[in-house]
Amino acid sequence: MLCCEDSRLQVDKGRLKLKNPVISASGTFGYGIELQDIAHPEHYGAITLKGITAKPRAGNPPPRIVEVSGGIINSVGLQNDGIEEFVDKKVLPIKRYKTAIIANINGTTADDYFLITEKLNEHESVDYIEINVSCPNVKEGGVSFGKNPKAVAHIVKGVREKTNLPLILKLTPQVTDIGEIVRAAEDNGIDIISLINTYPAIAININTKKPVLGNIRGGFSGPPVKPMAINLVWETRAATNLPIIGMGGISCWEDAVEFLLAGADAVAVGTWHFIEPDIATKINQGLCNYMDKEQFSSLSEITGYTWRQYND
Amino acid sequence: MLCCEDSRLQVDKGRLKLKNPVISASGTFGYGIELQDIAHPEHYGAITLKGITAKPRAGNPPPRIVEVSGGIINSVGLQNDGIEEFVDKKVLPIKRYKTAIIANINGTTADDYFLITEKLNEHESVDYIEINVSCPNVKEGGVSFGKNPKAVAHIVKGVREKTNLPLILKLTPQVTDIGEIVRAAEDNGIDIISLINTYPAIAININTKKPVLGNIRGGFSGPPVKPMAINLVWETRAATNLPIIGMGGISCWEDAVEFLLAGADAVAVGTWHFIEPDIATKINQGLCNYMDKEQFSSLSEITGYTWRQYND
Amino acid sequence: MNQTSATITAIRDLGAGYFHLEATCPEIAQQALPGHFINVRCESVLLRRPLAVFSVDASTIGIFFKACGKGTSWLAQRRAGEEIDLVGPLGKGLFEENNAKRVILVAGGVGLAPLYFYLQFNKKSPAKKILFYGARNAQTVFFQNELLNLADECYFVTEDGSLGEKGLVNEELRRFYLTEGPKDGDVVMTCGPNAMIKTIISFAEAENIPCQVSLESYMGCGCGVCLSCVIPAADSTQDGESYFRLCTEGPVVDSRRIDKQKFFNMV
Amino acid sequence: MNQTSATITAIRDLGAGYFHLEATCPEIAQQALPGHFINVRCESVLLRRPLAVFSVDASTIGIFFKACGKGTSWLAQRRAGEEIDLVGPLGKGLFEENNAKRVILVAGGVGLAPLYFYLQFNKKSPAKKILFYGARNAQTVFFQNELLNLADECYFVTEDGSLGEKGLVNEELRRFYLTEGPKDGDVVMTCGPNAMIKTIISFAEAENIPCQVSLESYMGCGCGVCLSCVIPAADSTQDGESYFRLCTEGPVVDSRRIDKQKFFNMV
Ligand SMILES: Cc1cc2nc3c(=O)[nH]c(=O)nc-3n(C[C@H](O)[C@H](O)[C@H](O)COP(=O)(O)OP(=O)(O)OC[C@H]3O[C@@H](n4cnc5c(N)ncnc54)[C@H](O)[C@@H]3O)c2cc1C
Ligand SMILES: Cc1cc2nc3c(=O)[nH]c(=O)nc-3n(C[C@H](O)[C@H](O)[C@H](O)COP(=O)(O)OP(=O)(O)OC[C@H]3O[C@@H](n4cnc5c(N)ncnc54)[C@H](O)[C@@H]3O)c2cc1C
Ligand SMILES: Cc1cc2nc3c(=O)[nH]c(=O)nc-3n(C[C@H](O)[C@H](O)[C@H](O)COP(=O)(O)O)c2cc1C
Ligand SMILES: Cc1cc2nc3c(=O)[nH]c(=O)nc-3n(C[C@H](O)[C@H](O)[C@H](O)COP(=O)(O)O)c2cc1C
Ligand code: FES
Ligand code: FES
Repeated sequence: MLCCEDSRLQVDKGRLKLKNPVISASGTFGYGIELQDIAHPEHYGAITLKGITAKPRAGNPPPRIVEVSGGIINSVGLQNDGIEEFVDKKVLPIKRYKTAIIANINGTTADDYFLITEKLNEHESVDYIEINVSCPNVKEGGVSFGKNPKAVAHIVKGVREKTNLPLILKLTPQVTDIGEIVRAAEDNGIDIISLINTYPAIAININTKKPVLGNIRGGFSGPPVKPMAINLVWETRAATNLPIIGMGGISCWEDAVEFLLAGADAVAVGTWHFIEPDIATKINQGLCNYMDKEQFSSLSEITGYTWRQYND
Repeated sequence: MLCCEDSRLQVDKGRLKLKNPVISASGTFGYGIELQDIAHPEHYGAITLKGITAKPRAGNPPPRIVEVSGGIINSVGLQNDGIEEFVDKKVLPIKRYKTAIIANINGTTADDYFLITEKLNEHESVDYIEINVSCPNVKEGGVSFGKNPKAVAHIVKGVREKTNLPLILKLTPQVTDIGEIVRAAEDNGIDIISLINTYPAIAININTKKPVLGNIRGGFSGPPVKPMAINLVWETRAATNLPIIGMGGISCWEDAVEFLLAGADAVAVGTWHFIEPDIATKINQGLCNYMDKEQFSSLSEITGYTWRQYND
Repeated sequence: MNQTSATITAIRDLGAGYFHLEATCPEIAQQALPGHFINVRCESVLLRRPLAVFSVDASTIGIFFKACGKGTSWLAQRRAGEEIDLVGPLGKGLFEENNAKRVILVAGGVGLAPLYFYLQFNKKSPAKKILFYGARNAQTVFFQNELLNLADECYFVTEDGSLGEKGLVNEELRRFYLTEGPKDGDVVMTCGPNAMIKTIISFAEAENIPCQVSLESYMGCGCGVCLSCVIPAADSTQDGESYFRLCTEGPVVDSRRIDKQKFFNMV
Repeated sequence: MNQTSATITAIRDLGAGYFHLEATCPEIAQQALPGHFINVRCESVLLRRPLAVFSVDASTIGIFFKACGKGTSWLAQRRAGEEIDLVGPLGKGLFEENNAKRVILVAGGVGLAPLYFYLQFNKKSPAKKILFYGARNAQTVFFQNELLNLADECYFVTEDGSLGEKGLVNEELRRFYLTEGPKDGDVVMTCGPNAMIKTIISFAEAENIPCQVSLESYMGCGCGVCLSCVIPAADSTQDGESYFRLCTEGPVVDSRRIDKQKFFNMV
């Protein structure tokens, strides 16, 4: 039996129900099927699809990626074909596989989020909706919503009214007080919290004296962000009992365990897909071995294990 | 002639006047004289002394440092002997050297800052006062002040009333809108902005299932934070015309140039002192060569060179 | 698409910072077509580095690369017997010849890699193959004997004139067409520094010769999931911009597909 | 204190993951005293790694280390002729003997390093030197001949009994004192795993024998400027806590200076 089907790996917390805790982070695994030769969608507890917007978006001018200090900065800018044919063209292909599907929705206005949700709700094709209010790569909306508790409250409330699907809120790390954002979302009916999105960052080429990225600014991700992400998961755990999807810099099963111990109920892998496409299987395998070694009989025992020692 | 005395390296912007732009970041170079055999204080434009508080502080329980994902997390917690004998014991020894001296002041209450400033002002022994409202490693005060514009306004105003010395405000990167903090400080008489302090971070040992640091949380610094620091300098430059001291992850002269191009008037080196104690000379040398190669006749031409192409 | 750990069977230092490496990976060798590339994990850096397939036989593939930075320098230090982690074959893997009668291949520096594979792969094809290969000097014109035997005609061009004509490869191409004149069924295929590609494209388009060009861009995944590697497209969309993924829709594309102005400003 | 690029003159794999390395650095060699350490830059990691000075001659210093992680494993792969970047000598560099008549040295594993240097450095001193050296098995009791000739008495102890007494070094020490009894002018000097150090300290303090112990902690700068390496101190201050820097006030300290309870809970 594949380890990713091991029943001890099941996640069942509030409205987050997954066969295993490893999720593909939005924007780093396309629409789930592209890499099936080397990274099969069914190895994941859930697949988060690339972010969508109401209208098609061309995205930002290249270069869109640069490698810096052990991580990467990207400025893709939500290139996508829009919600119109999203379900037929992007959701149905992945639907054939035994894994949960998360749509990652984005807007330049609150109404965009409501409109996209309506469409997704009609088709009942996805299993979760992840409200992305933390994209640093778009001029209007995006992270500016995620930094403002009132905007978060308004968007979550509106989306909630349009659907009964489990709702995930994706948080930006670039805030003064993450608890304030989490509470605003929880008060308005969010079901699950995911964090972190990327950190706003800039790289300048000292020879051309120009920013490396076509968009000047981008989002920083990869191994270097992990210790900051762990801290934010820790703080989020203190602010809510909702299920938490932890991500940021995960590159091996040990990193996944660290997120779980800090309070995450599941984890997502992003950037590392580019280095080890088959990372999901490796993490699930590592988790099983860890549970054997440390005598944990279920994943939920690992979740928050360390956090509780200092907070209960 | 030593390159660090090269007149092209002089900084003369507002109240920031240095013989060269390389500063030792507080807490990473002790009281300036300890390493003189291998890193001479006179190679720096200024030396920032370890943070002081009104009363002596023992600091946080060890372990206080851990190496993670290419950087370090520290939780020293402002261990120091307090302001009482600070001038005699810590300032006078370094005063013999030809370099500017920056006192880094900290408080658990606003009054602490005022009291320390009074004492420093009596002696007129330091050249600059850096108000640290961004230490993530103390229970009261510290970064909680730095995250709150009102607290910043109150502290800066009070310190300003106590002294005529040039005042530096040291910012935390963990805020929603850095411009808001900068404006609060500028409206109340700050002279110079320095950033960034460390990012709150946690590392957990998955075998012991305990946080690695005795204080649980610490501050993340070193090469990985550079692209985020560059972005915050860029944003700070947009918020003010005050002189900016840029820091965060600088490990070579190229990094220093990147900070200058983004808008910094001077730079500070922290963590990298532990790896290359003689980094200051190397940066000054590199800057001179860069100015030759790129035909810059003064440092101020480099400052904001890239930023201006997109903001004027 | 495969991810595999391939054993290096040979690595040759060709001088001037250029290297030729061969590794055993049957899965990739059997699927690779001219224009395909592989994504190589280099332990000194984070992201994999894309390198064109230079040659294949039954079970091994060859790459031809220049050590220009941290990743390729690490690769250059590998030794026979060591393993390298590869993903491939990647890309569209196709020079669209639409039954060309005469294939004009124009290579600059390491840009020779995909064109060499084209010549090797299409050795028996009826089309006449004429290679223009530009380099800095005689020392950096590699694989001369192999090329003379793979192509029907070879024109070597060096900047210092130490081998073949002195000058740039595009000048040589122009001279060729002045004397020979264009034939229908001509197709230009080119890969090399952007400055060179730019001149070749404008020449070909001016002469109305179909031009297949192998481009480069910074890549994240190399296999279509991250949208990092895009190139500005000639056809624009509602919001006036349009980009296509080089890793899956390229790296070889018809020159008419590229928004030349945006692309060459960008690089 | 010096920062220098030292040429490795010899590196020996001692087996079981232990290594002995010698490098040329006259500045450090001439200043180093027993208890001093050096801070070694290991390219595989960020922070320098602290290693005790194991031996010196006119122009070279020796270190004795176990490859236990990324940094020391990198160091273990160096070859003679290569350069390593060192800062040193660091630390207080002193076992305070306050005119000891009999020096009882207790080493565990790599903890031998500073004690070996003490023996080498004080070969001619009048005090009698008795070494207790504990290890897992016979294969990991290193430098036996050198030690037998440097110390007046040597007691080797192995966990599996494959050499000397079977058991732990503290038991052997206890046995020694049962038969020989304490003499005034005795000083214990110890370095090794914390579990061992703990037992040695409590024994020595119970017997009122001054105990010099070489400790470890995570270090940032290694030279007093970062306050990362602190150890809980026995004397407490106004706010109930007090710490001292191991890198400058140690790594060798009088056991009475340590807040044992806090320290051994911490590690
Ligand atoms: C599809 C494709 C096929 C390629 N085939 C070959 C080949 O066959 N032989 C060969 O020698 N090179 C080839 N390249 C270029 C090669 O990928 C880059 O030289 C390599 O990634 C540089 O990595 P580095 O770590 O050595 O250099 P870095 O340290 O990353 O950078 C060194 C210099 O190379 C530039 N650079 C880095 N990555 C790229 C990139 N993806 N494209 C263009 N410039 C880059 C950097 O900006 C810098 O100026 C190909 C690139 C692509 C996209
Ligand atoms: C003053 C001093 C003198 C020392 N002398 C010697 C010596 O002579 N020979 C020798 O083999 N070792 C010595 N050590 C220990 C040595 O510094 C560590 O083994 C080394 O830093 C581990 O680095 P690493 O990168 O190989 O391991 P890492 O990958 O950093 O970690 C591997 C394991 O070692 C632990 N570790 C890492 N750093 C330290 C540290 N500073 N202290 C204790 N544990 C650590 C980690 O927690 C982990 O469990 C000394 C330490 C100090 C402080
Ligand atoms: C190339 C790229 C594209 C991304 N696109 C999206 C996106 O469309 N929506 C979103 O919510 N997050 C997006 N992200 C953020 C990731 O989902 C993830 O939150 C972040 O990269 C941190 O995780 P990591 O360090 O494992 O990459 C993107 C990240 C990268 C690197
Ligand atoms: C060990 C250590 C101690 C520090 N102590 C202080 C301090 O006392 N006051 C302060 O303002 N910043 C302190 N800092 C933060 C640094 O001054 C600097 O802002 C931060 O480390 C980012 O720069 P770097 O990446 O170059 O280290 C400390 C940093 C470290 C690593
Ligand atoms: S490199 Fe990721 S889509 Fe092309
Ligand atoms: S390691 Fe920096 S003070 Fe001891």
